[in-house]
Amino acid sequence: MTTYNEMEMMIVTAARELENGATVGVGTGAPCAAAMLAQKTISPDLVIMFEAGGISPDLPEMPISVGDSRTFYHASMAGSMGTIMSSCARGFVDYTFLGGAQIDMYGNLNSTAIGPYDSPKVRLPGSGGANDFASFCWKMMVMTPQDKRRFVEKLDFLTTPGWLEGGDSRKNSGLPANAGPHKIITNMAVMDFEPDSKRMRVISLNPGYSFDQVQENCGFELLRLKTLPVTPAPTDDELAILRDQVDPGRVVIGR
Amino acid sequence: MTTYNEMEMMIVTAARELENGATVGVGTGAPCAAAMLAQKTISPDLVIMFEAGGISPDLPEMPISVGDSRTFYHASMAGSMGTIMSSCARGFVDYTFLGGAQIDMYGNLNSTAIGPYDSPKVRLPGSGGANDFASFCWKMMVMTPQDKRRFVEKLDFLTTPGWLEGGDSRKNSGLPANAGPHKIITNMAVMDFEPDSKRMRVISLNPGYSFDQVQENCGFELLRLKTLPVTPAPTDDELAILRDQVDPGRVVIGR
Amino acid sequence: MDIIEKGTGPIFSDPDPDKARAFFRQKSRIKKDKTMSLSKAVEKFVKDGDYLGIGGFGANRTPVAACHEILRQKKKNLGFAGHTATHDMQILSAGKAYNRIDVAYVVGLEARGLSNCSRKYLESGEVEVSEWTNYALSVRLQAAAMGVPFLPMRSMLGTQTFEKSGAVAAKCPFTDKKMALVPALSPDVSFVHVHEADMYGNARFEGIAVADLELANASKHLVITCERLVSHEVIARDPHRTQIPYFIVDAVCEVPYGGFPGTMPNEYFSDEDHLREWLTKEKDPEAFETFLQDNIYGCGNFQEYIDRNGGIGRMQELRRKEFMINGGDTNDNV
Amino acid sequence: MDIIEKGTGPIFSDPDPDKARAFFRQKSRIKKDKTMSLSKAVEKFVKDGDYLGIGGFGANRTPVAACHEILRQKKKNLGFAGHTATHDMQILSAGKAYNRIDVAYVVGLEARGLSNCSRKYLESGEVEVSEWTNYALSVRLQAAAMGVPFLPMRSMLGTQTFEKSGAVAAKCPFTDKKMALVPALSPDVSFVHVHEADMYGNARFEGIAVADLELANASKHLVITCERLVSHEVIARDPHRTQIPYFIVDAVCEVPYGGFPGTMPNEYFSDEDHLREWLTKEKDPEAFETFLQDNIYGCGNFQEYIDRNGGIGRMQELRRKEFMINGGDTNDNV
Repeated sequence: MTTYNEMEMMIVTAARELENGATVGVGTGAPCAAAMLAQKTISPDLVIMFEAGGISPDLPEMPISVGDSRTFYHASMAGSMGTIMSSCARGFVDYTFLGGAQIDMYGNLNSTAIGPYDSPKVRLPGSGGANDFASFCWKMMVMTPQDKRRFVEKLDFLTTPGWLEGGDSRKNSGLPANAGPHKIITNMAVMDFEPDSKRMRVISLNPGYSFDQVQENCGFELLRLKTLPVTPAPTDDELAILRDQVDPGRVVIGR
Repeated sequence: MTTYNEMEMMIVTAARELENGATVGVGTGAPCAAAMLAQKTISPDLVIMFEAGGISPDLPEMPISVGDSRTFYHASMAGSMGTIMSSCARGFVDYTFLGGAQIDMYGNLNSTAIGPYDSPKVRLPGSGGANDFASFCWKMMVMTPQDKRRFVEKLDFLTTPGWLEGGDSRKNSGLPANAGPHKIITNMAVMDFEPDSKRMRVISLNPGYSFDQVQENCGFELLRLKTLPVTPAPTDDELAILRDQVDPGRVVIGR
Repeated sequence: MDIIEKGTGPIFSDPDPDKARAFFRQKSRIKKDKTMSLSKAVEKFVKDGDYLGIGGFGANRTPVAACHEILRQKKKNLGFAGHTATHDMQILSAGKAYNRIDVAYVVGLEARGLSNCSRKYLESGEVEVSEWTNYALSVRLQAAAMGVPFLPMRSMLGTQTFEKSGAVAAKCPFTDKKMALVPALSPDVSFVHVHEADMYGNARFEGIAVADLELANASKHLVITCERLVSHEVIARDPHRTQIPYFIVDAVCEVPYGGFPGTMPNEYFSDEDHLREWLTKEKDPEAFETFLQDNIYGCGNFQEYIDRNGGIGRMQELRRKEFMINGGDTNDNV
Repeated sequence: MDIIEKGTGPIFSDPDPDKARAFFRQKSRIKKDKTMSLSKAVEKFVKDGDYLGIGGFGANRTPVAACHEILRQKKKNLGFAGHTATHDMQILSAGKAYNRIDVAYVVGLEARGLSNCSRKYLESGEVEVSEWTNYALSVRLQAAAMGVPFLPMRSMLGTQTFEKSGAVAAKCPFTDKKMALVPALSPDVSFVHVHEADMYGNARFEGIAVADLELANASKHLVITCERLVSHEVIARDPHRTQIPYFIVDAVCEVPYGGFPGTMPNEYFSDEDHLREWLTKEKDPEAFETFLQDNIYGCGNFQEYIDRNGGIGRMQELRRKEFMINGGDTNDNV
């Protein structure tokens, strides 16, 4: 079997979540690579949308920006942010991939500030379209390295909604019903959210990792399935397509 | 002096109200003829807008419909109803001409039903865009024949806002501030609205008519200026342009 | 939000965005061939009792062919968005296809006069009515298109149009000003006529948009009728010209002259003679029945209607009228 | 409307539509020649303290030339709409041109990394901040464009983004659901970069619209920078392609390559080397000063900046990159 790196593992795992005919709102980088890989493997009819307005492009290469020309190259439509976000708001978009400097056990994200909001240690970009995507898209996913400083007990700032305080809190928040965090994909494991408490739960371990290792690299207590399967490794085909067709410049997957 | 008919008199009077550089939201028929005449006489820079989306066309002939091809012929923009109405709502449109089956002393209009609303004698078209134009455009004008059945004490239905119940009632209604009915142009006279009571007031008499004649053809008591000037008759130039360039088919002005 | 005033008009469409979301969640997003005959599209997507939206403005870029087909298939008890509904309403009234209507502009054909048939049907008491304005219906569709249950606006206030609508008035929390709030309107099915579409449903048109983009995005099912199908490559070359994205579209029906006897910008002007014939025939119920039989019920499809009313030759004349080409002697049919 | 929750963030722009109406009432609607140099437009329409809007998305169809000119003219104390503000914000931060900002996406250049200069300025305490989302800023602009003081939306709820914004939460009177209501945002002056405009200001662009139409319609003053002026006849031939009507435009400035070093769809791709140079130079305050002197303050106009960074030859390369034309040997400069 071909060797692969952890970024490749994450991208392949993410791509497999995207069933054929689904819609996904993505940004640049790994999520876009995952969506492109899915299109070239299991989901030829996956519809990619970019928040700045691009709908269903034939991506000729990885975009640099969520609004650059590649995001609407040979597209069905070059619309507006309103076109995309109102489509999301109406329930037309199934998946989105988001990231952040911090994530908590309910899948809430911080991309606003590290340290106290009023005198931050680091001022970060803010929500961008993340809060909107997470509010509107049915299933929000995150690809992120497993790291104690990222997986925190308490966010310095809650930029983007996950399951908020868990339980029924999101349901009562006024956010659209039945949407929320779906899967968290790290270099070590795949997590979902326990249906009642809405707490993060490990559901599979990436090859070579134990649950304890995942827990050690997480700032809060993780739930787990009793039996933890191993996340299937990338196939040779997936790797070949990812390396040769999706990211030949190795911008995302590295060299 | 050339002879002219009453429709010509009304159109010429209306055209003179439209100063150069103003914007006007019009429909088909006499208002459109007035706007076209103004463009060809005192207001070369008059901007004509049609509620279906046409902005500043070079009208090659009188449109048949507020949305036909002529309304955006060589236009600056073929937009949408939203483009036009939101421009009106933002305060970009100075004038509009409206009509109706009935008008009351505050310039309110009925274009919905004659007789009781629930079992009307005649069901009429309804507001269309009239209520919107009257709400948003700074100065609403009406061109209509002077007739007791049109100028009524009480409307069968208040479709489109004038000064509502007069006084400060429009100010308190929530409608945009400082907009409202401006001039009423009939075959017999020109009326405005007395500033405090907002009641209809005769300000000039068309050639050949007396105040009493106007009052006799009006279902409510009219206010009047003490001295009533005569509305200036159409000039030969105005008539020539109206007949030869604006309405050569005599669709509106008749033969 | 404190309601200050409340219209008494019925609301025919549920403004709950979560219900609309649940519907759209299961709507297919696959980019597949959606071309079909108009009769199949009407059969498949218009159910008795549905709320119907018709694009265009009056008799301009209006999917007239769709209205004919709705009559041929004897659809009943529809709701209808009457935003400058002129010739479309005239047809639908002739078939008594609807029994409730959101009124902004109805029964008239603008300067052409009132439709006797539409008027009589509305006066009959068989139709439930709610009053709005043209812009209010645009804004209501826009609310649905944005996935929110209402939008604020500043017209309608102070009038009986408001009183007989389903709007409410409430104070703006930022300025304390009174606003009219209008509920989202999501038609079950709408028809929009365009110049060009690909087989997936990506569509574009020329001229004014009226409220068609709001309507298209607000509607649960959307059928595109087009003057001509084009390949996806033609669309993909200029994606900024796409106005309607394929994933909101259920069916694409190629119907040349599908807006006749109305105007289709840069294609053909309205046939005023034929529209006048409609208005005249309506005045005599018996003659009107024959007229409807000849022009709708007795036609297998819209192409037959075109053929019975002058066919390609007449279309050439209307094209010349659209482009204001007078004189010359280049057209064998003229 | 009963306010359930209320963000504590400042609102930098008065949402009162009647005040905006009073302004627009006196704005000239005359179709006159509005072409002028960009320096004159900035001088005339940007006042210290104004609230500023910049079109485009990140470094895509962004009026970069306008940002340079604002620095050259040392405009200060501006408010700024930070909706995916990347390279534009980097420039404006370098000149400390603004002192209050509505944040949706700031300090980053997307995948390219964070701007040290923007970050330090925001962390300095010299800038007043209100938090929003990208769509919230679109919707706020749309509210102003529609002449209403607010619009409802369904994101932001439940988060600190809401708490640090100026939004309020209230119940929908039709569905009883909780909505976020966001106040209208009317920039005093905005710049939008397009492909083509006529001398009156009728403007059109290709590719995605981002939130530029909302921005253009919301703004009290609007300056169009364009790749090229075209005659009014060119616009009037296809009026459905006009996206910005002349009457909302105050000035038209022809600035070829005015979006460099960003991407202009169908014209030129972003200059990633040069953008990287910006990010690198920022890390050393002294080197950055020299860089700014060389590239902005020491340039008489944007054309000089282009010339100093490769001129037409480089633009040809970026054009090839935009169209993904690799190989061949047709360009003397490559």
